[in-house]
Amino acid sequence: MSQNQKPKLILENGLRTDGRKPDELRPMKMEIGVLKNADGSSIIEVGNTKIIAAVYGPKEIHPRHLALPGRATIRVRYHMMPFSTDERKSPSPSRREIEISKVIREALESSILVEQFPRSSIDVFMEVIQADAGTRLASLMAASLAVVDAGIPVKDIIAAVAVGKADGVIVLDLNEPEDMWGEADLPVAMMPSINQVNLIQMNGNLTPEEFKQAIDLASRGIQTIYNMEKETLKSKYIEFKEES
Amino acid sequence: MSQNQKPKLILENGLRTDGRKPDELRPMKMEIGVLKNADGSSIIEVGNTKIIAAVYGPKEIHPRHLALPGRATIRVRYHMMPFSTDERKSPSPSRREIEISKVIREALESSILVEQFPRSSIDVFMEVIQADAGTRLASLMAASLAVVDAGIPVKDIIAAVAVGKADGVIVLDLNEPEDMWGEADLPVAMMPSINQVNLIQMNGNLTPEEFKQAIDLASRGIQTIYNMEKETLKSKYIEFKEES
Amino acid sequence: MSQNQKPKLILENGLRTDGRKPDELRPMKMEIGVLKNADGSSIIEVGNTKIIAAVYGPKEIHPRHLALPGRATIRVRYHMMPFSTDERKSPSPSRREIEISKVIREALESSILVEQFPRSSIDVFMEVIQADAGTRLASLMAASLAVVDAGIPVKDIIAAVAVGKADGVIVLDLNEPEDMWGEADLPVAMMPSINQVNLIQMNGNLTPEEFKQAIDLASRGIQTIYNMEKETLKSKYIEFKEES
Amino acid sequence: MSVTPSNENIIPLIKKESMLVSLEHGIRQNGRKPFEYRPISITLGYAKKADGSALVKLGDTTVLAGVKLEEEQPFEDTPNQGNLVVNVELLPLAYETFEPGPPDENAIELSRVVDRSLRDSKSIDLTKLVIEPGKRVWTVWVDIYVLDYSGNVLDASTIAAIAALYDTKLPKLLQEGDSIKVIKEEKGERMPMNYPVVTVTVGKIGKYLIVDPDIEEEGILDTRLSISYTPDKRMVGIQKFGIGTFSMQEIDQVESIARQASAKILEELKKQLGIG
Amino acid sequence: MSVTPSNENIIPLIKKESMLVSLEHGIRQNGRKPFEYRPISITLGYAKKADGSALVKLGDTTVLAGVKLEEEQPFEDTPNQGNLVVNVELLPLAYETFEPGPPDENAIELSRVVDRSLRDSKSIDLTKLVIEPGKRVWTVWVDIYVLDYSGNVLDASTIAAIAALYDTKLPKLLQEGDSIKVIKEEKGERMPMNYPVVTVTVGKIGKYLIVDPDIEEEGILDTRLSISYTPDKRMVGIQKFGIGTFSMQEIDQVESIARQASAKILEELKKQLGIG
Amino acid sequence: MSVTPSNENIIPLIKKESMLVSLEHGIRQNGRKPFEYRPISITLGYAKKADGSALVKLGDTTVLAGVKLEEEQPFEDTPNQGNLVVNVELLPLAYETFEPGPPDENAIELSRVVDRSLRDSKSIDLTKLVIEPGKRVWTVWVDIYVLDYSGNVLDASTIAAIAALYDTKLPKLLQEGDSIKVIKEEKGERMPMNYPVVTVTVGKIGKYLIVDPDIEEEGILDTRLSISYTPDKRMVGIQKFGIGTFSMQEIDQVESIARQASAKILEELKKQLGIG
Repeated sequence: MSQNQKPKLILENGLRTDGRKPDELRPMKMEIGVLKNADGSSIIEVGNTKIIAAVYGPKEIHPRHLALPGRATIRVRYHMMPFSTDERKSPSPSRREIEISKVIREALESSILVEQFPRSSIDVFMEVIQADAGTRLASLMAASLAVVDAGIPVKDIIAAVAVGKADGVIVLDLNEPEDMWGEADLPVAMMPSINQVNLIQMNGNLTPEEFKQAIDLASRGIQTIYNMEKETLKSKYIEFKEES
Repeated sequence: MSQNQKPKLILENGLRTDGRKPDELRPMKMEIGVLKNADGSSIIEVGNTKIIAAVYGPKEIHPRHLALPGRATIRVRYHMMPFSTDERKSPSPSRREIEISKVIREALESSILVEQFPRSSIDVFMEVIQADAGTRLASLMAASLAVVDAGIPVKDIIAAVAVGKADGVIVLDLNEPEDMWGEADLPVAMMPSINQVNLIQMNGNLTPEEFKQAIDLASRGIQTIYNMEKETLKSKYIEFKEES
Repeated sequence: MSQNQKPKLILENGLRTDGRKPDELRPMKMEIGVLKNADGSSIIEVGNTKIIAAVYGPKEIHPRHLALPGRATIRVRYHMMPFSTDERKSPSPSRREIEISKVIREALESSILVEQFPRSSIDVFMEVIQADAGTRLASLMAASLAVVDAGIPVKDIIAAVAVGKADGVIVLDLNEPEDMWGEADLPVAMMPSINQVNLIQMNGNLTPEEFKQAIDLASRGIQTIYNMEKETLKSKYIEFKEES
Repeated sequence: MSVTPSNENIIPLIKKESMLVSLEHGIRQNGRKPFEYRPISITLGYAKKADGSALVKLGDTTVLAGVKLEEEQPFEDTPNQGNLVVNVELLPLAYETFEPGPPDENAIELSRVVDRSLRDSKSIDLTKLVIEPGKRVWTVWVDIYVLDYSGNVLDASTIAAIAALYDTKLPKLLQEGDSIKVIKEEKGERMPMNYPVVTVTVGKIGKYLIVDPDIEEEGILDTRLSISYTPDKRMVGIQKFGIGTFSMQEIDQVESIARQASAKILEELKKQLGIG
Repeated sequence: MSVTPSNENIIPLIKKESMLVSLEHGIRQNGRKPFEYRPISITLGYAKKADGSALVKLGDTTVLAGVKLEEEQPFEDTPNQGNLVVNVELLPLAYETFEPGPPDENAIELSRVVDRSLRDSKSIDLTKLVIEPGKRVWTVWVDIYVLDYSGNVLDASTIAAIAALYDTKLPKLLQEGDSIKVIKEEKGERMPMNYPVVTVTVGKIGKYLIVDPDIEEEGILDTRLSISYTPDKRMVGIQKFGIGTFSMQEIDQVESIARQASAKILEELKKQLGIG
Repeated sequence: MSVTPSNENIIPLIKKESMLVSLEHGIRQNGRKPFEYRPISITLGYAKKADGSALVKLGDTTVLAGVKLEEEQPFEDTPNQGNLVVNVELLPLAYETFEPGPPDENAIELSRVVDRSLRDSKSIDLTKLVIEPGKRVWTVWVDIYVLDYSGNVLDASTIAAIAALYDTKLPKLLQEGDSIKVIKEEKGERMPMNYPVVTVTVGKIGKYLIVDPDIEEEGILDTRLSISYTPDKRMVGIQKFGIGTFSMQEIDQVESIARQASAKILEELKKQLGIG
């Protein structure tokens, strides 16, 4: 099959190329505390996408004149390992990685109680080990779990999923063919307990009606993922602050 | 017409490719105060060459240990927009742009009363919108006007023109074919009221006699341009310091 | 002769391609105090390899927060001139030059009494003028001589030579064909009077027995070179500290 | 690495308070209504050496876009269409704290958002930019230079890109026997545009939503969302900018506000460009 | 320019003293014997989009190596063999002071030492990586990412590189008439490995020598030496790391200790990789 | 961005005063007359792996130029001539404040001024550097390394470039049937030089003009002007260096002084190079 030709994304039985129903999530795995040196860390797998994240901080910022008097500085890097993609990726940061680092930082910052750590920095690093659709959201979730693992207080943990349109059907949690050949890709990240959206982007093509349908579907997927995240954290920590 | 073949620069009627006489200037337009954020700004058009310049300052310099105790620091960037040239130009600075930024800075510094602003910086930015011969001098003039527009005191405003040799004739205010195919290009910038040359460069080939003839011609052209500059400023400011 | 085919390195008479015996050094020349501005300097020639080195310091370090409270900071650059090699070398630093700068710095630091100059820096620059095997060691020796020429106290001056294997024979002071086509290259640098090895690397292929044989041969070569270095310094300075 | 900007912590609390008071009365401090854009002015052909260009003013925000065409090989996976490259630069002329240098994360994000809007909307018919299928196509360089930064450069950049593209003529092509020759000096066909696309940015301050925030407003916004629309009201790009969050209900409202604003801008754009 | 690292001056003197006391009793502060390695664990196939990969833990030091193959032209002076490129990155995840950015001198040195060990040992039969002699060969990219830095990343990196290479399968080749076609989606032959290579690092503290220093020990070492060995005990690489010196006699001892350790690691490696 | 150098503000006023007193008596503090150059010494073939090289000392200023030839394609607009690339590096060896790194604006300016002098003078007959018209030409790399900075590196650099070029032999060419083969190992024709070019730098201190300023003098100059001349006294390059201004009358005087000095240097150059 040539890469130049779009495959059928929704098969005749109404299922997707990986056998899922339109509103079905990919299998997920999460683990926290996976690295020794980092103050917080996690590994997350969403389908074939695999991310490792580490958090260092809150710590003193260098050089000191960069410190913000009223809050923590958040420093974020999203990076793809060269062997994480089908074609080898150069390890130097692409424009795509620079944009994604920024949107992840902004989403993550919106969840951290940054005012509690004036003049300090919190460094968050994510490495994509396997890229198979949804790396930005899996990275953001990995980062959010690692932040909590580091003992840093948050408004809520972040749960996220991409919805989109494939062969005219609104689908949940895009896989790689749907990401590449589908009509729209709409990643959404939320703090579910307080109904706040941290990240929303879209590329592709949706009518306003389809958009409404898509974000409804996203909300439902996010709730399921959120429960998994809470389970993951509970296995290590009995309680964490939840605002509703 | 192939780019590899030199065209006739002086036609049989003694006129140049754009119909000008050897000692005739291109049409010029100048305007100051064209940008809202900048402390001073200007747009200048010389023939088809078009430049926009902005000045920020004098202002505190960061980091502070870079401040000069007895004078202002001047920071200058000459830059060509990618679509300002016949072939698209990469936006990253070329060696040519680095050299020109330096010679413009040195020329401009020589006109500013820098001792009046110790420990501060004056930032000057020029963008070439259309490049059609004479961009360095047009940029320098735009910068000089923007400096005055910012209310920064100068010894004099700078007026400038390139002279050169085309088909053996000494010509004033080179156009693009003369710049590319002529025998010499001699840009000169002055503070006319105090008879001081801020910038002089030459590439090409001139006998000492031709050189004398050329700088005489430049002086005359500069006087005309200087008068236009003063008119431009007067329309906004009634007076500015003139030393003769 | 194509570059793709290995030449005979040991001829039928048992001699090497340049006529030397296996345990014979290349001719060497050394001179110190060759530059006016540098605090110390030297030129060294080993066969066709030619290096110039300069030392500036000890001097105050900028910015000051980089100063080490208990010792001098050593800053080292090994660099090849573009015309020092058979094919022109780009002047920007290659990964090889970065590695060599590091191993030279570490070797040199181990010889300097760095504790005598807290909060200061000693800058060492080496330029390869001709590269014909053994540039890292010739550079290290040039640096060591330049350090002494700058009046900086050392535990001992550094003497160095590469040994290796060529056509199965352990040879002293590799030449270029042996470096390129030989079976092993083992550069060794020492402070001979205190029997301390500052630098040892190896690439290629040696049995442990060959390795022992090779470092014995290196020791002997180093002693000869060391005597030459001392002669060079004596011609300028009557005494320098020698520990045995 | 992306780092919290050092100016984020200077929250002009008093400004925000008085803005909220104004908005309670349905008016912004700059005198605009919540869903009112600043005036748009477009000067086509402003940069004469570009193949197409437009100087766009959105209030005091000033943006210059220039288009250049270069003959190149197509990408391997799109042998039958031209290439599009979008680049936004936040020039140091445009604002006191902008520094010279390669594009930072803000400029890169803007470039990529404008690029996606142009691409996903199919505003340009890239399939008509083929000179010789699989071998020679046009690369369309859209360079967008921000000259005066007075807020909402994204919407201004999209307008400038579209205007410059509509202003663009391709170099002339000449059939010579079996081969096609490019005559760079002569202008040929117009850039094959299907329709324009516009981006609408909606900011959130407290419980209020406003469109087209100016630079003062940007400093006190809680967050903002930008949505791109085609003339038939398809959404062809969304980007949330900056720290801060929306509820799902707010996103719904934003979409509705943005859609209505897009229609007005498109009308304005069509009028000024003399299209459709 | 190479500069003395700013942490070199913090010599934890007390730590060093108590380490020396321990070593006098033939034991390290971490409980290990002087010539004892930390446990090695290897997970093959950890990165599924790589053509081969291995996650290696040497105690708490964690390293992930991935191999990617790309079809390229051979270098002019080696028309009949594949290309090998080795890259080590000290990720900011791995240690508090590691910064993002292009590889620094430490990462570059590690890359080059691992590269030389792989190359000079002839572990890989590069001549079997030719698709079409002189025209098309495989470039083998070995990317080694340090995830958790707990000392002695060099030895861990060599193990990870070797394990990932043994895990690698080349894309399938298909003869089609006169030409050979690469079927990227299907796996073909195994990476043509001759045998593994291992690197052994020996540290010196006062008059004592120890193998496989952990991060605490690295901080108080006088200096260290790394030697690479093949299964038949050929030395295929030496690198002295860091400031400090050895006597010639110490180098002899180091070689003997390293050689013995290499045999144990190779045994472990063969067992875990199921080879030889 | 070009920035006022931070050392510009340290004006050694006392030095300048005493220099002016000296000049009033027609002598410089270094003992030279106003229009007197420092001694020039040229060592040809100093860098043996270069195709041509010269070590030039102008007083204590020391510059090493090396020429390398590489076979390349000609530029599209000059199919029938070789390429020339000039690069000046202000090495950190040469002066305490010079830092390692890519060439700064000073080095770039020097490179471009030397380049223009070589090019516009037609010193080199580039049309004789064609191997196969339109396809294969020689690129002439002229790398100029400043080893000891003691003032007026520009004039020394031009001399070094010219001397290295006169020292250069092209690789041997061998006609083999229809094709021309390059024999890199054997030297062939001399570099096709028409004549030398020289650059003369004149400094201004108060009302005085001096040639060839040394490093002390450079620190107190008001400004300086450099002019390049061919043997037949054509001017083939002018560059004003640094802050400060000249009157039109001063420029006239500078030209006359520089022209006379150029004749002396050319004489010296011809003598030492054994030409003309």
